[in-house]
Amino acid sequence: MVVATRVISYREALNEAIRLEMRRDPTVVIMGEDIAGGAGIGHVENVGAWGGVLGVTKSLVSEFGRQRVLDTPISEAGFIGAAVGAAVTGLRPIAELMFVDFFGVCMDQIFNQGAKLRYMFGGKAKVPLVIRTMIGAGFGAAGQHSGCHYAVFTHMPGLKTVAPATPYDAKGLLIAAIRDDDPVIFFEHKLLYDTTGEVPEGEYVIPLGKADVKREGSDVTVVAIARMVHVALEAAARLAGEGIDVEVIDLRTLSPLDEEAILESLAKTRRLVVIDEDNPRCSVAADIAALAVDKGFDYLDAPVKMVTAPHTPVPFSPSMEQFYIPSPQRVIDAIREVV
Amino acid sequence: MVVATRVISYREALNEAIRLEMRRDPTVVIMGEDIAGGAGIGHVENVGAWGGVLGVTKSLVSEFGRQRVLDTPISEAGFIGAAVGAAVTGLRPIAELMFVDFFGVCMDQIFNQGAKLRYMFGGKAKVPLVIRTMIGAGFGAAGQHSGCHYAVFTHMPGLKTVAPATPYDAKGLLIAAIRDDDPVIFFEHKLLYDTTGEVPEGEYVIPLGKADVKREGSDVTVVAIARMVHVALEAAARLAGEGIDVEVIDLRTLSPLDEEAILESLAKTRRLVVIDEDNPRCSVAADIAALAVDKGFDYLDAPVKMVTAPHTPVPFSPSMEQFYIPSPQRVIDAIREVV
Amino acid sequence: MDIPQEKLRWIYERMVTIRRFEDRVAQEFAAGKLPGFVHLYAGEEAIAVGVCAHLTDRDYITSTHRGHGHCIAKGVDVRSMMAELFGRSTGACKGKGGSMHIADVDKGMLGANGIVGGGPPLACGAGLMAKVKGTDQVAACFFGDGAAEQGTTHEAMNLAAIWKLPVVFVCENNLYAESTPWTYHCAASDIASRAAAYDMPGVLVDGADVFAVYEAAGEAIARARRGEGPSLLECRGFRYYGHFQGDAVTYRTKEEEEEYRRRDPIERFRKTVLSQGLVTEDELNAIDEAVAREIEQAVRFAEASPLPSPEECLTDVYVDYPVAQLAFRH
Amino acid sequence: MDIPQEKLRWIYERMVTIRRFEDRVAQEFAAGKLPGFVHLYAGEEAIAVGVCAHLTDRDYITSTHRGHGHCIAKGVDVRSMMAELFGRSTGACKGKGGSMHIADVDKGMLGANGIVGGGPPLACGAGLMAKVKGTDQVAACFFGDGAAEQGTTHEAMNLAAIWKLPVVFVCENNLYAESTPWTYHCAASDIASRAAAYDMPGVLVDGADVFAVYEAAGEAIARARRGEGPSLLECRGFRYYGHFQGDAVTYRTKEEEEEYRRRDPIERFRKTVLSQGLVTEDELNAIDEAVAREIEQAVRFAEASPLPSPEECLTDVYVDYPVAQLAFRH
Ligand SMILES: Cc1ncc(C[n+]2csc(CCOP(=O)(O)OP(=O)(O)O)c2C)c(N)n1
Ligand SMILES: Cc1ncc(C[n+]2csc(CCOP(=O)(O)OP(=O)(O)O)c2C)c(N)n1
Ligand SMILES: [Mg+2]
Ligand SMILES: [Mg+2]
Repeated sequence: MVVATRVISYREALNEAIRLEMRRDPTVVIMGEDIAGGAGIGHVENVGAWGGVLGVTKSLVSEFGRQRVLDTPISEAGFIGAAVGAAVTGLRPIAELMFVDFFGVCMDQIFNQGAKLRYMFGGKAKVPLVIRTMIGAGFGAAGQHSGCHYAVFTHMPGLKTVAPATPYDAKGLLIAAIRDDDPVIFFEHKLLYDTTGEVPEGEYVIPLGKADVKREGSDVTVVAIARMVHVALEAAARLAGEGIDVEVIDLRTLSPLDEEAILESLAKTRRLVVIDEDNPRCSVAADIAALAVDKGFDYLDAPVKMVTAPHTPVPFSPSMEQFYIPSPQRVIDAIREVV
Repeated sequence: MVVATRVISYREALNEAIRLEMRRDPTVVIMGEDIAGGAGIGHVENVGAWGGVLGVTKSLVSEFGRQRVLDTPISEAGFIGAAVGAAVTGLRPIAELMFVDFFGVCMDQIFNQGAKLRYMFGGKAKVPLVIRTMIGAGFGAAGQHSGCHYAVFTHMPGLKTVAPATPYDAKGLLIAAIRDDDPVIFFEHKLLYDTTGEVPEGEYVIPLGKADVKREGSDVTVVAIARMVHVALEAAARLAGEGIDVEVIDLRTLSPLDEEAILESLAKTRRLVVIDEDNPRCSVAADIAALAVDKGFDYLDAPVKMVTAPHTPVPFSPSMEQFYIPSPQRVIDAIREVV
Repeated sequence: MDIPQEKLRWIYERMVTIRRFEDRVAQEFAAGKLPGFVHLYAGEEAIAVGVCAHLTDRDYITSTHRGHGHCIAKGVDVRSMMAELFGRSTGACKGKGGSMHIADVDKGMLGANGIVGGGPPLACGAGLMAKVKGTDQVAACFFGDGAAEQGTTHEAMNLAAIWKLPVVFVCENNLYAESTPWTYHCAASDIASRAAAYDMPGVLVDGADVFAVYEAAGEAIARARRGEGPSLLECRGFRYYGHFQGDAVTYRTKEEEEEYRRRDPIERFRKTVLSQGLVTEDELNAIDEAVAREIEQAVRFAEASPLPSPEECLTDVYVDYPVAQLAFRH
Repeated sequence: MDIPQEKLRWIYERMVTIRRFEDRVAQEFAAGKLPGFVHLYAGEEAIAVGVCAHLTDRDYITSTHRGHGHCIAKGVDVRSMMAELFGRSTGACKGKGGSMHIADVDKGMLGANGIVGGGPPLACGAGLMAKVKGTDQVAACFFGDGAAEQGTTHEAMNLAAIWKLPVVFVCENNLYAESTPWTYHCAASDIASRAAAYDMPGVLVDGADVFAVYEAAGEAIARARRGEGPSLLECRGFRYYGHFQGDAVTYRTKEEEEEYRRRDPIERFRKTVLSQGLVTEDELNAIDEAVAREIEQAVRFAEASPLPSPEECLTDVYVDYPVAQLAFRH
């Protein structure tokens, strides 16, 4: 089968995923602050004013109306809890938590209500909910708008966590997340919205829980998440010139974890470096290293290196912020230590 | 110097720590739901009605009065945020988050305000705040009252995290936490309150960031947290009969981490098992395993095993709850796999 | 009062079921047969029953840590409830939830809730579902006076108001949040008038008078069904037991508790219907007996039911997830 | 009006400083010289200045993402502010905070805040400190109309009310939360009357009239200083710029924005004091010039200041922590 593809942005890919699913299933609704924008204002009522703070949900309101594209007050606990309640009773809501850094005002509704509800009810309910949220540093957005924090959600039983690195993955994974019957936290990296790539036109699903080998290699396995996939690829490209052959695995889904893909690659390369833009303690990076030293110990010929953000908040000034974010050079240094 | 000690409970040790510090420093105040109890009710106004849900703060109000022992409404974000604000402006508040499972309603005030404030202000402020909170399963308290979640706080830059296992440590660490100029999250395991031990009468400080070897051994290092220290000790005692000599390290402080103590022990035993009652993904257990495979790789003669709770909420029924909690038997099985 | 006879019997039967259920739970708990802890609803029967009298299985309720009464009023099977409290696999939640999480989505009962203030946003969600689907379903949200100070409660009321959701907020003001009197924790002189902050009707009713609750709830629910948006009821009542079983209740005086007894909702109901000849004493007594039997059977059912197998801990976390990753790391 | 001349000059000087600061920031931002994003306060000067006119350095304020105006009104040095926006090591926060976190605890400015609704609990804490220490310090808490829907705001108002804390809640209702009009996100017909829910005085004032704000804030702050507890002011105003710089502001009409200009707080102040002969035009013009110089110098200072060294990323996290553990894992 020939599938038409074209080059579009990560932002457009996400928009398309939501649009297609809202067309397909009338129970899909989307809510968040200014996701349409201008609610109640005559001249923008049908077209929206913003389409989300970074334009991801642009023009959805003109197709689906205010009944299914819901602007919310600044009440994250209120509306994300409402999304949970709607999910249990028959809708498939997509809620937008504008920046993941705001999770602290609504975490109870996410991890104690949404995530545990099915379990506490003895399996007699399901919560088909997607929470889209923005992660990442590099925007000069400082300490309360630049975190990743996906470790916190990955830690929590009952949630699935997804962090796409490319437009293609973004679309296929978001469609999968919307169709999934469990609550999924979907992390979009703010520096990726403008990146572009080939994306098929229609619907397609990338199954949750499957990592993707973004580059094959034989000397060292680099496991990366979201924007760090591109940092890993750049490091790999640079090292290729020196004859170091790097395999780059894009996790894509953090929970569940594609343990097999990691261990398989490790069996081949016998060396592991993990890149994670999140803070280091109790991180996904640490989690992958732990997997390696537990189930992959016999493969390991060298220490596992974790290239992460430091144990600090995200600083504002670009000079410090660039230092904060794992760089290709730091990945290269880490790889050199183990090969 | 001879220090008078007597056998008291973990609960009493905590009460004593707070009492001594409140006597010593008039800026220490304590607040939380029903930590005195009966606020505004004539016949209990001066004596309190509850002294906290499990009696830890009993009778503090009769010594220090309602001005310094503050019952709060059920507004955790409100009063924990107030504790942060009071800490920045000159008090040393102790706030009680009754169960750690409630963190989702007030996490923003903890991690975005309290923890990051000093950093975002360029180091020109400090937040001498202690948040005491209850952790742990084994009480039949089910899915929203039995978690540990210290991984989430350990992950967060700006916070220190402490989890004592004995009455002696509880008192010395709580005094240290109250005197500390950084925000400290202090985790008390609900099944430990009635445990007893030798505790000196006066003030003493156990420095934050120092682990404690609770049992010396040469064959395998077991790193444990809070109540799991006792589980580790029981496993160690049982294995001693079989000639397996287990070293048990009680982390006591999770952030900062006593990396040296762990690596030193590992250099000796060359084997590591971590016991952690928290959920497994992105856990402190994984974090320790990651430390081992990074900085301790050359010492390791075997895979690192993590004995944790499963990736599930805490079930209610005792049959399942006992299965959920890491048991001495599971620790023994893990140790057997690596020695 | 224009309440049909059948409804009156239903009201009585539900109230007595709650009372007997809770008294029996207190007894079983004291005997050490129940794990964990329980918060009992005895004394507040008129609130849950007066509200749920207007709801069908297609309507939803959200509840609190003190949820047994709401469950029973919403028609959850008491055998499955008792079995849940005993931690048995035949429980409403297969023994996974316990007292604070009993639920039955098919009956429209969206779970007791261990988090104070956890329910109000969920109720908005059920209301939103009804609105998006264009049904006339309604969600009633029970919450305590203590929960009135939780930010989620305010957010939910505002959200329901601006979206005109079919939600009825029912504040069960039983005068205390744990050992803290509501007059301390609440700045307002009543909770009902907080409705004004969200431009919705707010009504204060006697929560020990099922007729008063029935009437006020009837209006609020009808309004919600008509698509006119949310309302707030404050039902002022009391709980007979302590905050949880084991609470020595040192914060209340004997006189205060005696005053509660004088206002007992079940006794008042009996007096009213008997004095007005609406139901006969024989009928009421027959209900009493039937309820007593039902509760007895529920306990027997629970006791005879097996504990869940330990490995059941690992199921029902997700609809779909790799099984190996649910188990222990090790 | 019985405002001393000196205070009048201070008010004008602060308002003009805010306006010029923000206009200049807009310009520098457009020129691509500022990292991140900025939310400008121009148009709302009368609120911050009218409130802070009653405060000393020992009093505290909490602020919002739109915090430059609050900083200036509270006396934070504009050079350190501008340097912070430029991300320089001479900035108020050594370049670590940026626009949304400018702070100066010595001046009683507890930080701009990136979290909507983040400030109100902090203000309660400052008030609690004053109460416990028995001082007459006061905390003023600025928050937007959007923040009025955040649960923390309600929790803080209730807490301040029951503890009788010396806190003044100042809602800056600039009609929009991002692109959402307050008439959509707020169920009430005004925010001031929500004060009733917490049994505190609530006053609605024209936020573009610094005299009105000054008077209402004066009463509320005096009340707080007397130990009589919190108040709520709703100051209805507008912002001239978009939500953040770059916002195309498609949600507002030209007419609406023209109406703002007609109500300009600085122009109105000038007219009033000149027509009443309270301050001379020469004096005002001298202030204008001094401010222009100060802002120019602030920009020069910022531009001449060095960027922080990258490793500065690792300092100021804790008072005391093992340095090696702050760095990267690797
Ligand atoms: C977020 C949260 N904070 C605190 C608690 C502990 N807690 C359980 S019930 C309760 C009192 C609730 O009071 P109220 O809402 O009046 O309900 P009542 O118990 O009187 O029915 C408290 C503080 C909790 N479960 N959740
Ligand atoms: C908890 C949280 N939610 C959402 C945001 C994103 N956000 C920043 S400003 C803003 C609008 C705030 O509106 P308002 O309180 O009226 O203040 P204004 O911008 O009008 O001054 C929003 C939604 C945030 N920073 N924090
Ligand atoms: Mg109550
Ligand atoms: Mg606004």
